Amino acid sequence: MFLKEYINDVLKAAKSLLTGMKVTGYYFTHRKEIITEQYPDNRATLQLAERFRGEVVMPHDENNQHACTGCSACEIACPNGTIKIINKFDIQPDGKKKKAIDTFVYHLELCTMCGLCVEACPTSAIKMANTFEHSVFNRNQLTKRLNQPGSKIREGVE
Amino acid sequence: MFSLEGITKAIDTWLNAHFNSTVVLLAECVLVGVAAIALFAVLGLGLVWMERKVAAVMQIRLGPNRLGPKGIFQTSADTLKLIMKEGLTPDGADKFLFNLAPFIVMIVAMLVLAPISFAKNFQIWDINIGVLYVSAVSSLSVIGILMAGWSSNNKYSLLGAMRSGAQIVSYELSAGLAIISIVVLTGSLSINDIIQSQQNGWWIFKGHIPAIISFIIFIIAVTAETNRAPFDLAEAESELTAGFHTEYSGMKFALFFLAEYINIFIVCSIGATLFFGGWMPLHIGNWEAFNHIMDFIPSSIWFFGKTIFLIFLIMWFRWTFPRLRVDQLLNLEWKYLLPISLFNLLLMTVVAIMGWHF
Amino acid sequence: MGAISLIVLACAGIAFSAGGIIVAKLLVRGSTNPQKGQAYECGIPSEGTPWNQFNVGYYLFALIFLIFDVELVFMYPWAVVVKKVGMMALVEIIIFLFILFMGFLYAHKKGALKWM
Amino acid sequence: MTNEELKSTLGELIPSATFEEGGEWVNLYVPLEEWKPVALQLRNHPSLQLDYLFCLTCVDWKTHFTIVYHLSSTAVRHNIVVKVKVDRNNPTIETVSDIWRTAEFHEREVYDLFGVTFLHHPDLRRLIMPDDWKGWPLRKDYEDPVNMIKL
Amino acid sequence: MIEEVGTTTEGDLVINVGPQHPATHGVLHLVITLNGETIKKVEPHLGYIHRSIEKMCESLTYRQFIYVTSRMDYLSAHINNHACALCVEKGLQVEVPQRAQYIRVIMDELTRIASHELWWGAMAMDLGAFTPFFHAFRERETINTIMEETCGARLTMNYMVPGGVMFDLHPDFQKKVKAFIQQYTSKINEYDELVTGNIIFQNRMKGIGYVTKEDAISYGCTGPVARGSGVASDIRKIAPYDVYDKVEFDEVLETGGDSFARYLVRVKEMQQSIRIIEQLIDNIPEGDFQAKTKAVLKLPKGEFYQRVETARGELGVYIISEGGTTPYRIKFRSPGFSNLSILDHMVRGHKIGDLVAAMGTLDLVIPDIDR
Repeated sequence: MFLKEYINDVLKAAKSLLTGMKVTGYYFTHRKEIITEQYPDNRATLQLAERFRGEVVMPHDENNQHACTGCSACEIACPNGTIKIINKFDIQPDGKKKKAIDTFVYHLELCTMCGLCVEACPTSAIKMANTFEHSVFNRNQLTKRLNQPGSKIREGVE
Repeated sequence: MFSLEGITKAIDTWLNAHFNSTVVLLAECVLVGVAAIALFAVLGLGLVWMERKVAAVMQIRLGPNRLGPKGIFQTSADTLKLIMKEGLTPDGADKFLFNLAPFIVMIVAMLVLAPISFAKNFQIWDINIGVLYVSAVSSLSVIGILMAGWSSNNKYSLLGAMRSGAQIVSYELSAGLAIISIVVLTGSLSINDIIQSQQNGWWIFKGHIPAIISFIIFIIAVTAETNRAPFDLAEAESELTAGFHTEYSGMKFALFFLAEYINIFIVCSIGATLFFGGWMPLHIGNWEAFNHIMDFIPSSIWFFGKTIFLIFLIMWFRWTFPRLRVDQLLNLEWKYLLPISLFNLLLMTVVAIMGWHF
Repeated sequence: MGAISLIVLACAGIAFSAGGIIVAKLLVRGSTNPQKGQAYECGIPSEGTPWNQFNVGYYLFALIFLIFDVELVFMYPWAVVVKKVGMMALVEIIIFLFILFMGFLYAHKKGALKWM
Repeated sequence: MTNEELKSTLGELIPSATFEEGGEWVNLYVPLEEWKPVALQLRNHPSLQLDYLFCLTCVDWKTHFTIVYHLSSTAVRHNIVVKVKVDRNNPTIETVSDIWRTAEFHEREVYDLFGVTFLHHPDLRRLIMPDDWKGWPLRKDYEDPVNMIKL
Repeated sequence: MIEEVGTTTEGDLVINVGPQHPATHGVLHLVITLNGETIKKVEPHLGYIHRSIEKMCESLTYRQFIYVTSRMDYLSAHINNHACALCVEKGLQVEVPQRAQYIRVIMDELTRIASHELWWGAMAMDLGAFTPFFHAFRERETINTIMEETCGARLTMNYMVPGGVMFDLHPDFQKKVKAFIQQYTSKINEYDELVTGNIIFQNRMKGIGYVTKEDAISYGCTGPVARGSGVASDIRKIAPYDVYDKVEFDEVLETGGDSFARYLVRVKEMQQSIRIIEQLIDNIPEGDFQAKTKAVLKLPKGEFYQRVETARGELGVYIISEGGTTPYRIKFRSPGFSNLSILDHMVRGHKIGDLVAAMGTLDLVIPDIDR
């Protein structure tokens, strides 16, 4: 019957709308469900994933030594030309010349954080750090020198 | 007792004691105007903040929380931003109508305030055809919207304005019928009389099922009339970017935005007046003690509390439901709401004549 | 306050809107740029004018609304006196609504309420 | 059908086709002038039913282009690859957009990026590049000094 | 009315939707011809985010080009990378260790859920309901956090390398995935209550954007769009890769052909993904996560085609190698591209609001179409 169907339609519609309102009503009355992160305020407690790829860094040990041999594997592996290695030749005590890095240039502004350079590095000299607040006012500041001034290659790394 | 009525009385006596009648009238006019503007500003800022908070919590977010306690000054900052924006007029627009439209919308919103009773004996003008006046004047705002949409020289605006034209006039009918069904019970069009008739209980409780159906129809219809989601087709942002106010910027946009919230307040206050007794405290039949306790709560709090509850209801709708399509919207009105409300009116008439209501 | 309140409220409305717009005008120094005046159409220059004839299905709804709204206005005075008149009012309104409803059904049958 | 069966069926159907070895699917070259009728047959042949064109592309071999059609059957689940050699200086080929509607967009893309003209295509315009773009970007000899960055 | 559809006459309204429009989720530009509010024609204009990835890949080595494909369909970046890695492995004929295969499949399915979650929220938002968007993001963020912990990034992971995966799983991975499954199953009812069962939503979706089975095949529709019309097109079933032939799951098929059918396919697909993950998560075998490959990869001369099922449908990677370290020509057959071509056919004669609803169910990702 037409009238019965009509009333049924109205009731069904009303029921479906009320179930929807029940869900939002539940969240309105349950504030503990809120999942907002108060980002700049919670810096102290912020848990960042250890593996998060934020930028390429070169770890130096306490003697200001790193493990980069200047083999340019990372430079070749990089799809964007982010890394530029400038080599120099150190005169060793025994008079032999040895290749070493002069400057490890890293263009953060070109980097897509793909991690291929870290994969390619044979001596694990570079790694991805989980820092992420990179914004600066001048773009030039994003071009970084990764090896610290006066740093040397660690003994025994070939 | 401290009440809005007392304050107005005091001001009136003080003015009459010190000045002659013309000056008193002028001064009172200025006072009323300033009070109305202040009410608008406070309502606009408060309701926008409320909307954002309600939306946020339903969406498991925090919402504005930076400026002031609980972000209460966020909307003031937003207004300041809008004032600092340049008000653009598109090249091809009909400049006169384009600039006139926000004024129309605003004036209409102002005019509807006149018969609303904010508290006991606190009313700008107790018109004896109060509810008729409200429904007549509030439907004028569609002219402002049509003007805005047509004069913008923008296709989205035009479509949005056309939609809202059809929508507002359609839902006007069921809103009117819902109002009439209460008028049948009270036998008066004056808002004051309607409130007085709810001395021993609100109509939503006294009027049996027909009153509840009326209320549901009323709340649906006014949601549609104020262009609120799920009936916000005039400004459906995923279809028409911003609908009729696409081309408006800066303060002119702010006026439309404000008018939307003022209109919500007005229709909700009408709803509160008709179905929940306006400023009338919650009275239950002959429970004298209970009624007496309820009387201690100031009438303005009753009024604003009920109105804000209804506003919350409308916000709840908005943050739950998807939007209707334009033909479904008109179907809902013409196939469902209108026949039901006509039938409901007859039912209500029977209830009123037989005296079945409490 | 009486009818003067309407004038006061209208003036308040004008003052409020004009005040906001004038303050904004005074504060803001706009820049000129020929592209600023273009109508917004998602970043693409608008093609043609919206002010030409196009098919609006809203027209019929406006007409039907007009009929219903006039009838609605007649019902206000009726509603006020229902309780006093009693049963007779019910009979009258049933006849009235019946005619109205027939018109509505006719429009519905003719497809006027179907969206084009 | 297995690849062997497909090969024999196709060999009977299109005598002028040459097969290419290797690859997981049957690869065949079809002469340019026969392509349109062959395409129709491929879709309509009762034991082939290749109704699903899942990839259409072009390869610039510097001497010529090959248009590559990857076809599949939604009913019997076998795939073949059809290649058509096109002249590089004046690349034209019949459209298949009336046989597989999806080709309409794919052909526009190939036209846009390689400059292959598809005859009788309903709406052959640039799809991705701006309408006033000069040159065909995916050709091997394409040079754009402004937008191409050499690292 | 219907006869007029498709022809442009005087007095029609031509409206641009996009490239800067809230409904197009990116920079898709549609030129719509309207009669009143009825759509006569929809014409997509592409290319606003065209980066010529195919040309770029011609100058990148086989290890390098994989990362670029994350930028195509960024919502199923993982599955794109998977396709490329599989295609390179096919050329190199490398056997991928079991552990890596399991990890890849679990990651794929997590990506699929995340992608569908985003679609679900965005779809509801297209129809004007904002709340589901945030609710969907709650689950999606959980997945992203799991991803971040293991892969090191939230969206463009570049976790796949030819021969396996880049690193081993994070120790907490299994525990967190199980917690996610629990969270997901406890919230799935709300999804239905909030959106699927809603009468307004159903009225907006049912009977809109109807696509017949024949049309779906002819227009080359893939993924949930094809399956909504009853075309079995799941590559995971047709040509299983990695461990998909070892897990039990159903290919979700709906025969409705309208927007609601496509909606249901995606919602049910999320549950199938959960089912796959549940089967694999406890059985990840021990062993290598990466096969030994040379530092510089060289594919033999030949052509390699690999199909995978991304969240949007069939992605084909077509590599033509001349024997060098870089591909001679590479073609990505993107699912969105074929799905977009049916849009015009789908929405003719509907309203503007239906365009938004129908477009939402296509689940378009614009960089995937433009490449």
